Amino acid sequence: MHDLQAPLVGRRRVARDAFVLGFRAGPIAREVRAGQFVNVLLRPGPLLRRPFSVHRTEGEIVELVLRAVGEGTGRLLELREGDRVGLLGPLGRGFALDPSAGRVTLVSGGLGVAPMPMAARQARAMGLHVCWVHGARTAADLCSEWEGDEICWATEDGSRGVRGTALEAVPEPAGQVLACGPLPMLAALARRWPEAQVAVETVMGCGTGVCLGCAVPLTSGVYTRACTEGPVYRAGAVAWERLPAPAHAGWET
Amino acid sequence: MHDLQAPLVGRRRVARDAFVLGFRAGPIAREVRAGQFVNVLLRPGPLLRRPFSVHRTEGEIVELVLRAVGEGTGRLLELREGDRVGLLGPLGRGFALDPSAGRVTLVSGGLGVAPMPMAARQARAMGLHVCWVHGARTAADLCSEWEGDEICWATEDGSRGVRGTALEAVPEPAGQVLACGPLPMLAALARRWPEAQVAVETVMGCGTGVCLGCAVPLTSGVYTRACTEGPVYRAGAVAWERLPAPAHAGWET
Amino acid sequence: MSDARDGLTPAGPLEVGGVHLATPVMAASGTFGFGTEVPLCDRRALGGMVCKGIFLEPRAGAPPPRIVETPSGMLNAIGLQGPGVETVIREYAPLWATWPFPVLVNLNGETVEEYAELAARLDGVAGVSGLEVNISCPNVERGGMLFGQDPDLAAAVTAAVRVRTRLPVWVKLTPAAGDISAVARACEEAGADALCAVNTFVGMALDVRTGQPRLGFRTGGLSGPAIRPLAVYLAHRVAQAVRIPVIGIGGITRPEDALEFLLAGCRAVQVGTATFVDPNAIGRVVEGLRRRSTPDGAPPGHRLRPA
Amino acid sequence: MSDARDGLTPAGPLEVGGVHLATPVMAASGTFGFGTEVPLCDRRALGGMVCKGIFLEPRAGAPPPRIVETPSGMLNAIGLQGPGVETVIREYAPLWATWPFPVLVNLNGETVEEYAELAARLDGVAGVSGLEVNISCPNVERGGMLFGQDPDLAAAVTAAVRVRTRLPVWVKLTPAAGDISAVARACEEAGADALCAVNTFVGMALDVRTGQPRLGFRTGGLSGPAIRPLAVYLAHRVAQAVRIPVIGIGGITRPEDALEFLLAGCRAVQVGTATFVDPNAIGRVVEGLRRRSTPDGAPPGHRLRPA
Ligand SMILES: Cc1cc2nc3c(=O)[nH]c(=O)nc-3n(C[C@H](O)[C@H](O)[C@H](O)COP(=O)(O)OP(=O)(O)OC[C@H]3O[C@@H](n4cnc5c(N)ncnc54)[C@H](O)[C@@H]3O)c2cc1C
Ligand SMILES: Cc1cc2nc3c(=O)[nH]c(=O)nc-3n(C[C@H](O)[C@H](O)[C@H](O)COP(=O)(O)OP(=O)(O)OC[C@H]3O[C@@H](n4cnc5c(N)ncnc54)[C@H](O)[C@@H]3O)c2cc1C
Ligand SMILES: Cc1cc2nc3c(=O)[nH]c(=O)nc-3n(C[C@H](O)[C@H](O)[C@H](O)COP(=O)(O)O)c2cc1C
Ligand SMILES: Cc1cc2nc3c(=O)[nH]c(=O)nc-3n(C[C@H](O)[C@H](O)[C@H](O)COP(=O)(O)O)c2cc1C
Ligand code: FES
Ligand code: FES
Repeated sequence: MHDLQAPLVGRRRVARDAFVLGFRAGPIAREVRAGQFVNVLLRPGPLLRRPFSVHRTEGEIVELVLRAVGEGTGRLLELREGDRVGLLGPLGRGFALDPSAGRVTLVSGGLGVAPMPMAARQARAMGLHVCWVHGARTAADLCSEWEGDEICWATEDGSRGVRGTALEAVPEPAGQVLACGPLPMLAALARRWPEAQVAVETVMGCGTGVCLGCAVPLTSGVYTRACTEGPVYRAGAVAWERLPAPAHAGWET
Repeated sequence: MHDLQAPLVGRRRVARDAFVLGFRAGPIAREVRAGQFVNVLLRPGPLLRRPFSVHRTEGEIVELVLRAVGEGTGRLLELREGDRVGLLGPLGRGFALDPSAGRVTLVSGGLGVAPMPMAARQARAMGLHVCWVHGARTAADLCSEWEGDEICWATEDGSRGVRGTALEAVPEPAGQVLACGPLPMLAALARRWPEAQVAVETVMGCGTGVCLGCAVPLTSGVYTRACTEGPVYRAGAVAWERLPAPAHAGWET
Repeated sequence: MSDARDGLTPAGPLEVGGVHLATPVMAASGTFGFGTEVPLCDRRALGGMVCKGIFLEPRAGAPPPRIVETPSGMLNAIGLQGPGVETVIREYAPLWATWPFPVLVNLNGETVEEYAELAARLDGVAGVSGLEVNISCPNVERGGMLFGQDPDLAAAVTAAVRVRTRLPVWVKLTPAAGDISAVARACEEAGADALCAVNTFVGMALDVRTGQPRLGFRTGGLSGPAIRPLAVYLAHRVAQAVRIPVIGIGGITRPEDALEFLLAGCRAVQVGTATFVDPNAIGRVVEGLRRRSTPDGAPPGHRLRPA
Repeated sequence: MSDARDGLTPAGPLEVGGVHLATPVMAASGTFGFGTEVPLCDRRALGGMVCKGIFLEPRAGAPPPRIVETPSGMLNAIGLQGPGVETVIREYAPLWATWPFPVLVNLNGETVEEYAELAARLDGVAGVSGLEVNISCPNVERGGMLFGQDPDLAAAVTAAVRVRTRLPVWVKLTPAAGDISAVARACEEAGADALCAVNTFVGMALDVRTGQPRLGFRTGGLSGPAIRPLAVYLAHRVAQAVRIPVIGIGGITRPEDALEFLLAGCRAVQVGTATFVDPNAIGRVVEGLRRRSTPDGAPPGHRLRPA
């Protein structure tokens, strides 16, 4: 775990309102595994850090993908090159890839693309065949970048690829399934592939395991910490009906 | 009174750690009189606005002079050209110049230079002879700009001009005296020239007269509002021993 | 008078505790002077205002410094500086009588009798639409918050005011009460028409370079966004405890902050500190509530499900 | 044991309420887990730590969402999720016994007897340097804060714990007490060795799009910089009310915040929420206190002059 002041070194648009930000943070870039996250400190900015999956790494650079939904993400997208943020990470447990699976399917809804490029690269480095299935509302909301051997698109309005959710576009046999996206998508995915690995989002206080704020309820009845035991879980282990989407901070967010 | 979003359009250093910032705010620039102030809103930034005397105007531009002493002034000096702040003003009652005085002496200690360039210009426009006496700790702390007919410097270490305070450097007869600077200097000045007009600083809540936070005690026993009845007072009217310097927010400020 | 929890308040006119408000958003006492000071406020948005707290006699107020900024908040110890009731009757009430929104007078006393006397003096004065009984000021040596911490004392003040006036009587509560629900019920039983929740929270800040308090009065009252979650909770508790309407106060800056109090069971709200930052804060809050209203005039949220 | 108000505490080692602290800055309960989680904290700076609150039996905690950010603060409703006392004795205490700073266990119960039983179980356990009796948790259905609002109940819990252990007994107070000085004196008389002031303030936040509480437990406890001026005031009142040492808690982030509590009469402080933002917050606070110490080891301020 590192706590660094990392300068913004690049920014590009990858979907409607969605941007990839690159920060120079060598020690984190070198250690991070797919599915892990960093906790971002903004000053001036909101009191608490904001968690983001690591999207890609490029040498010393850690990339995050995000959209403005509130104060923290809004401020992140206002940063100018050279501005520094605090990056704490890598945090959490990432995806566990099974080299014997032969084939891995990445299922991402909307900004659930976040952890996928790293997952795709790690899987290919292990010799796995990577099929990436990516869904969003419309073609303009789809992420314009992808990695892997195959890509399948899905849009709610059918403006690109299959009409429907990413889930409905997954070609069988899926092999090992890794997923990230809105809670309803993950809950549905859990019914189809209980063995899938899913990255979940919760509100976080600390990101380091001390506050117990990031509780994810399991079917076994206990709560686990998304920042420590997660954010990647076996889909079938999560008690989805007891995992609320984070409540809204206001109208504007 | 106007409430504007004003972009930063210029910045220059005028003494050690002291900078003049120019904001485009035509309606305020046109109305403001010497000794009046604006209340500055920073977002992101501290909750309350921060009051600053108007230093000079240049066409549409309102200039302020300041040094970083805390969060608000620190953020102001971090602004880049084009960044906007909220400017509320002009506020308060400025200096009342007496055209029959013949001669006016401006006495400024440290950042007490703030209201003086406007005062010098207004006085000269009325045909008054303007002598500006400016003191600071060392030569490097003296403001490098001045206006008027005559200038006298004073430094505590004698590195430029008279060794001592601005007060000790005032050539007699002083005529009408306008002053701004540290409280002890103003209190001493009040003993010598009770009729002098002094601009005082207090902590402010609103700047518009509603909170009663900016109380200045008068010798008559009442409190008046620096933002409304002030910030310019007759020196002899202020109960200096009951006017505390604003307390410190922390070590760093 | 409809129950605060029966439905949500639209941004339009409404009647609360005997006072006809132009909108549900009012200016809080001590943050809007006597209504003559803030030229930039959109007065069509103003539901009503409560003037700065007054006593029978003029008061000098507390020694400076009177304000200290804290994280997302401010401490104030103004000490109820102000003119006495006679000046209010003579100079301000005639003005208020010509204004399109109601003005309530914030009453303060060191004894029960002083509150009662104030109420009597203001009864029937044109321009005064109601009384807000301040039993919650933390910045005076005697009276103030002490009355608001004890249900019996709170009831005594309320009852004494009630019998001396035909004006609507609102009582402003303090968060320092050990059991704010009990104080609220006591005021309701003593005849209050509405309750205002809440006044400021007592706090202190020290100057680490001198070791002395940063306020002239040593302690002060905390207001601003910092207290909002605490105020929402207390206003909600009060709304659950009584049948008379509750006016929510504490840290409201944005339209959604106002709605939070309305959803918590309040019938109207007051905006204080936000006006210091933005003289038209109330205009913007009302504008936001209007823009977000559903076609039937009710804001877009649902009522808070009882626990 | 020296009186908190006799002089200022340097950044070095000291004894507080029977516990030998390495520095005056400790980690607050619930914000440092069991001491094994935050690798980046400079452990030489750590005066000591209080572990997450425990009950006799393991507890699942409150339903999510458990955290909501508010202006300069956060509401939490964790609901005291944690292992029971047996796990603490078996798994953590042996580790703590090897650490260079003292660890106190934060005790919680739904009845007086549960607190007493916990105290008895921990008595004599190597690695446990003291007990912090939590009569101030706002996030449990039974017990918690209820004990801390009433002087008699607070004294009952304190006395019951006191007779069952030879360990130092600290009692953690709630700001929800109507009269915190009375509760403080009751705990002192019942045998507490030190008092911790304060725990979180009860608050609530609503989701304006659903109208429902943003926390799974509906209400939560407010912590962080927003509460600092309120906590300084309450810690000061407690320090004036008792002779035993007071440990100040609430919103400490910077070295000068810690000094503010020390100047207000506290003998040591605890840092909570700041650790979430900066895992080495305590290291930085201690470093700042050290750098600013005057040559005789006392911080640069003066003691707060009595009112
Ligand atoms: C492990 C993890 C990885 C994440 N990765 C990404 C990512 O790669 N890209 C991305 O855009 N977002 C990601 N998120 C979500 C991101 O953290 C939130 O969108 C962000 O914290 C919102 O901050 P804000 O200040 O802009 O919004 P706020 O004003 O705080 O809130 C705006 C909205 O976001 C919700 N929200 C707040 N905190 C969280 C949170 N921790 N998780 C989810 N929703 C939240 C609020 O409830 C509200 O509805 C991730 C979250 C977690 C826990
Ligand atoms: C009418 C008026 C005109 C002023 N004109 C100027 C000017 O032209 N140039 C300039 O540099 N400063 C001026 N000041 C002072 C300026 O407002 C403060 O320095 C500023 O508010 C500090 O803000 P901060 O956030 O940087 O500091 P904070 O962190 O708020 O405080 C830092 C220090 O400044 C003190 N301080 C805070 N508010 C004020 C205040 N309103 N007045 C005086 N001290 C304060 C604090 O007590 C503390 O010691 C003026 C003040 C007033 C009332
Ligand atoms: C400077 C100041 C002066 C105040 N004066 C009064 C007063 O005279 N009477 C009163 O009942 N409340 C007074 N209050 C309390 C406010 O009316 C309000 O209850 C409180 O500030 C919380 O609301 P806010 O967070 O929106 O400011 C004052 C508050 C401030 C900040
Ligand atoms: C997430 C969280 C969990 C907490 N858990 C406990 C606890 O188990 N026992 C306890 O006595 N206090 C608990 N507290 C209160 C803190 O110890 C502390 O009193 C409070 O947070 C105020 O300090 P701060 O502003 O520095 O955070 C908790 C606080 C937070 C934020
Ligand atoms: S975010 Fe604090 S324990 Fe997970
Ligand atoms: S600053 Fe509010 S009255 Fe002067």
